[in-house]
Amino acid sequence: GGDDSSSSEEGSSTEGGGSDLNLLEEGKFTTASSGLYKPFSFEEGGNLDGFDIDIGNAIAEEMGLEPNPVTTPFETIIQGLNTNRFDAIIGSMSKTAERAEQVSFSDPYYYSGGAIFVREGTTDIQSVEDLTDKKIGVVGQTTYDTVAQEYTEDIQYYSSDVVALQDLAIEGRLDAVITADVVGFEAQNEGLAVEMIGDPLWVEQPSIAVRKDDEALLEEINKALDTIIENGTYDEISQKWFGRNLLDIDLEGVEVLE
Amino acid sequence: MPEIITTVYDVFMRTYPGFLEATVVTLQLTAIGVILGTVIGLVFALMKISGSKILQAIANIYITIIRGTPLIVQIMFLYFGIVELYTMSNFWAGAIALGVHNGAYIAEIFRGSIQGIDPGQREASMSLGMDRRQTMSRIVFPQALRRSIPPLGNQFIITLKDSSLVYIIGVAEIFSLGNREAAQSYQPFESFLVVALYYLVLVMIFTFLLRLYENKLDVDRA
Amino acid sequence: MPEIITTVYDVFMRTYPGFLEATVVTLQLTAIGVILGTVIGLVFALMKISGSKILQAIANIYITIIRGTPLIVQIMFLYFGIVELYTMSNFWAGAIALGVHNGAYIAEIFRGSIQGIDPGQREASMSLGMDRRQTMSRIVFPQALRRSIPPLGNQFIITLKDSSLVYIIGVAEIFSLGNREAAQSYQPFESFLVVALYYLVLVMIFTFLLRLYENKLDVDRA
Amino acid sequence: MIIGENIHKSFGDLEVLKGVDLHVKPQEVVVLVGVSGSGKSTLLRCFNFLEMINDGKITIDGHTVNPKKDNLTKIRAEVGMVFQHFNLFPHKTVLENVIEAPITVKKMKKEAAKKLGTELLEKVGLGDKANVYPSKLSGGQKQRVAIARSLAMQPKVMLFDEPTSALDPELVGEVLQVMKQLAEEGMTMVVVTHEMKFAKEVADRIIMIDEGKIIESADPKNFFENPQNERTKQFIQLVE
Amino acid sequence: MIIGENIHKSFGDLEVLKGVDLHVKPQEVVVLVGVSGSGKSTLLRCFNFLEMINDGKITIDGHTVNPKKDNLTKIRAEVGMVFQHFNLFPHKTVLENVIEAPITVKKMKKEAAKKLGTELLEKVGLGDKANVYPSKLSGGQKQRVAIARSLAMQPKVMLFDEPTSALDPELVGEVLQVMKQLAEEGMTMVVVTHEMKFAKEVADRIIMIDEGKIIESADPKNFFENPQNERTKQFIQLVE
Ligand SMILES: Nc1ncnc2c1ncn2[C@@H]1O[C@H](COP(=O)(O)OP(=O)(O)OP(=O)(O)O)[C@@H](O)[C@H]1O
Ligand SMILES: Nc1ncnc2c1ncn2[C@@H]1O[C@H](COP(=O)(O)OP(=O)(O)OP(=O)(O)O)[C@@H](O)[C@H]1O
Ligand SMILES: [Mg+2]
Ligand SMILES: [Mg+2]
Repeated sequence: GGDDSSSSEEGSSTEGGGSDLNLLEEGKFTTASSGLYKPFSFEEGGNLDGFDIDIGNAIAEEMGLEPNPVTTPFETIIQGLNTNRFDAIIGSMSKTAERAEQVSFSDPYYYSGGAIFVREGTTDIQSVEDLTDKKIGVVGQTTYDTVAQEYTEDIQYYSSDVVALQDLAIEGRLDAVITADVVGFEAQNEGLAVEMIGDPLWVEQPSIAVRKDDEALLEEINKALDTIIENGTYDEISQKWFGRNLLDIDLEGVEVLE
Repeated sequence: MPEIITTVYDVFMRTYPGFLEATVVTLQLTAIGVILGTVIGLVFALMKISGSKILQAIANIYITIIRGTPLIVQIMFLYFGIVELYTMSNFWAGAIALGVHNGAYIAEIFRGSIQGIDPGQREASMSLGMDRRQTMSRIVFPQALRRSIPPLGNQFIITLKDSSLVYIIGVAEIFSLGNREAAQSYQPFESFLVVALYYLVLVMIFTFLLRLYENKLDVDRA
Repeated sequence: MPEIITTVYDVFMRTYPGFLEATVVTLQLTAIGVILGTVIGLVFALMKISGSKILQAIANIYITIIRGTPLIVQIMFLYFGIVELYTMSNFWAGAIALGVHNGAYIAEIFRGSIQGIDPGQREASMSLGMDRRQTMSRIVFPQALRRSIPPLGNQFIITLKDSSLVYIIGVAEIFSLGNREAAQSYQPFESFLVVALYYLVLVMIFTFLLRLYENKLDVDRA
Repeated sequence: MIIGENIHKSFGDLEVLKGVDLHVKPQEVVVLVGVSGSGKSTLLRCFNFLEMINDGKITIDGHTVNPKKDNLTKIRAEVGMVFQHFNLFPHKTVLENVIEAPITVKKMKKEAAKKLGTELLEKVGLGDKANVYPSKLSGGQKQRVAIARSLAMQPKVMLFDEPTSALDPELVGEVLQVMKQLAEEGMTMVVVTHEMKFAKEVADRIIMIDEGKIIESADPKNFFENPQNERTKQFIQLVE
Repeated sequence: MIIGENIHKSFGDLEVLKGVDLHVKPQEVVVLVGVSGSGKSTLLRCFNFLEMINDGKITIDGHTVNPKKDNLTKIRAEVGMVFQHFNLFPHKTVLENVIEAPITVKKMKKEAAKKLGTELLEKVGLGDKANVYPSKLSGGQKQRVAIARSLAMQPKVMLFDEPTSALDPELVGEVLQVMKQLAEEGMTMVVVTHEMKFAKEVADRIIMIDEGKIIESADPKNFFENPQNERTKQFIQLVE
């Protein structure tokens, strides 16, 4: 039985091994994203990749855990978390007051602007007010969904912002899509004929979400996040995907969505 | 046209490692769904022919509910609805949903096969002095089982296609992968064509095997 | 348990205005899907019994592809895949996908009904001097059509459930609404129960109407 | 009236008729007998062009039929056929069954057809069943309607393929009675039947088919009392 | 040997047997006749307890059966039954058909059962078909296997329900031959049949059932030459 005891000792001696963190699988940090949100999370030939995934990996490593990113539709991602399907959401979910009633959020791990996109050459939408009664495409249960509902009843729902943008590029389907500026820019890079209207309307704070009672885990995550921001890992990842540091933004004078 | 063939080929070549893994998941879901469904179906079929009014009523309610609601609703209900009772992984929730769903259809397959056996078989058996149990186990069941295999094979093929719906709870099967592929590559036409091809080939393979088996049965009996 | 009933009732009362609208959409999708499917099915059934090898081959390819791939893939392909050929709204893409899908199944219903007519009917008709066309239009078709109505009714019920899949392209039918309701109210159990109830009631109503019609047929013929 | 010469018919590799010669004279009643699978039905079906012969020729009322050139539809209308399983049209009433072909094929006026149909139904003893659907009839009644339906096209010859085999024994008589009456009125008839009593009473000639060939052809008396062929003898023993 | 007294049997509102009394003596051969629907099959099925009678009593070999208390399975095994449509077990070979019941019901050793089965198959002239599946047999052969299968349980009485009605006419003889042989060996038999020649030759008594009642019971000579009941006279005319 000597083997057994030595191996279990090894497990618990690992730094932050997570046995007190109420993890789904011992030693593994299981995190969810939609996988349909390029460039933050997407799958290529069966491999999950993107900014969110890299951040998750870095944080897991920092906590001494094996990263285990999974995907689940965004509409049901909070239900998934609260029904113990994974340990945390690292899926570009912005912190809002409403969501904060269901889950606990970490410090933001990037800032992004909520923006209106239209098909290239569209003239009748110049500002957010022009969205009134227009046909808007959004992903259900996003912050963009909430905004869209303020302006119109004619909303078409998608599981993926990227797909909504693809649909926007097709003549005759949608008038506008509300999504994150970076996601729209990525689509533009891919050759989609869409463009952003004006500046981002507001700034959101995508954060890592955990179950309300997982306070120890949240603390560990915040610690790990601080560490990777300080030691340059974060910057490396952000540069890799966007050529800039997403946290590097002047919050002076812009609306921050809560 | 040839350009499309090239791009489809490119997408196929680029994605096949992932798709092969997803195919394994699809086949696992299908197999578990059918096996579980067969067990459930057998139980409910026996309840339906049991003669007990209560058991019959239970079986009828089960079958009515399952056949009266879409599979996708059943999947969601099982995965998100009943978590307070029991929490399962998305793969198992999907497989069990497929099994529970199939159970109702397979119950009807078994019931149909059993009731489809010429009543003369039962009468001949009884008139020879065999009791109900012997008649069932030695005369009716063996014939009914044989008769059930083609529709069960068919149900397997239906399940293969139905398994695409568990993408909604995030199981990485063929359709779910194709969906992501379509979103990230900005090539929906090619991606869904590749997805369709995977299913078509799988369905054709199993249809072929089923035919082979049916022919063998025919030959055995001729 | 009583608590659950209360919360389900609450969710039902809170959501029914939206769900009634969604039910109309579901029924529209279903009706268009079946009508379109019937037209397509009739054409392909005629092709299959036409005797022309080419027409038969075309019909077989169509039927094999549609029956060999999941409906959800067909919906995605039609909506996102072929936009370069033709762009349609999500409602029409969904309805047409259902129609195209049904077409293959309904073609088999018609073909089965026609081939199920006792060859003796054709022979009696021919022996009286009627030509092929007269035999088809006056003797075989009227009987085949009548025989097709129960399986067509069944197909209607299948389509009612299948229409839940167009939620994936954002059509606001019952399931799609229920899905959003579940997510935003954080009451998945109650929401999906309500969704299941809507479908169950619809299916039971149409099953009842179908039975009524079948009984009427039986009485007419007895 | 109807002449078959050297009729050959195969289904795939199976040669069912191996050179049959059969001359049926006007007003003659010929009964065909033979064991199951000997080709009796096939022969009748060839005479009605429901099957196409592979070799030989068929002459109806002096006209040798060329299946490639002739309008078979018209020729079929001249040859009535009554089937073992009646094959009434279930979606039409008894009268509609009878008048269907006169109206669609002969373009007879509906009124005239109805008059003819009613007369024929009375002839077979079913005047009161005109507006009933076939499912309401007994087997014997169904077969009598089928005979009336066939007669409505005023055929030159009538073919009967085991018209009483599907009937309960007590219903056989009523159908044979109608057939007997037809024979007495001078209808040319070819009848496949196992009713030996009918054959003895009504047939002008009985023909035995065996493995696709005619092996015996004689008037009833000679057929039963003095069969030439060994197989005929066996057959008579079996069915008597 | 088998005695039915005042047998009543209804299906729902339809009273099919309205007080039938039938005493079959050991080694007696009784032929039952009657028009379709008169209740012949139902009577046989009551004797075999495939249907439960509503009133009256049935005595088999001196024992009056009480369906509530007796082991019906055992009683059924004592009464052999041969059906119109043979009802052979298609998933078993001819020999397996014959030895199934001796092995499962009588717990006979497989070797002994095989020996018995082979003997019985030889008796009905099918010794060479032991290992063939029923689908390979002609109708007449199937019915002979069914008889052998029934005999394998060594029943005290055998019931035949139109055993030759589903057969092509040339196959009827071989089955009747086997039945005749059984009768000669002294088997007690109740036979529903339309084969009047068989009835005349083999029956000790012919019984006419009409609308659920016995209306005539006589030896063949008297039955045919001197029927008492008007309905019997009609029936004889129809089937003769
Ligand atoms: N359409 C067909 N295709 C293939 N074989 C056929 C076809 N019709 C008949 N046969 C075969 O031809 C042979 C003769 O059949 P036919 O029906 O003429 O016999 P029959 O003398 O009428 O017999 P029965 O008394 O059973 O009606 C049989 O072996 C039968 O299986
Ligand atoms: N299981 C049943 N349920 C209801 N009615 C039945 C049942 N079995 C028989 N009958 C009815 O009982 C009557 C007598 O039937 P039975 O089969 O005994 O007649 P039969 O004399 O054998 O006639 P056949 O010569 O047609 O075989 C018929 O009217 C039949 O419809
Ligand atoms: Mg024939
Ligand atoms: Mg009977």
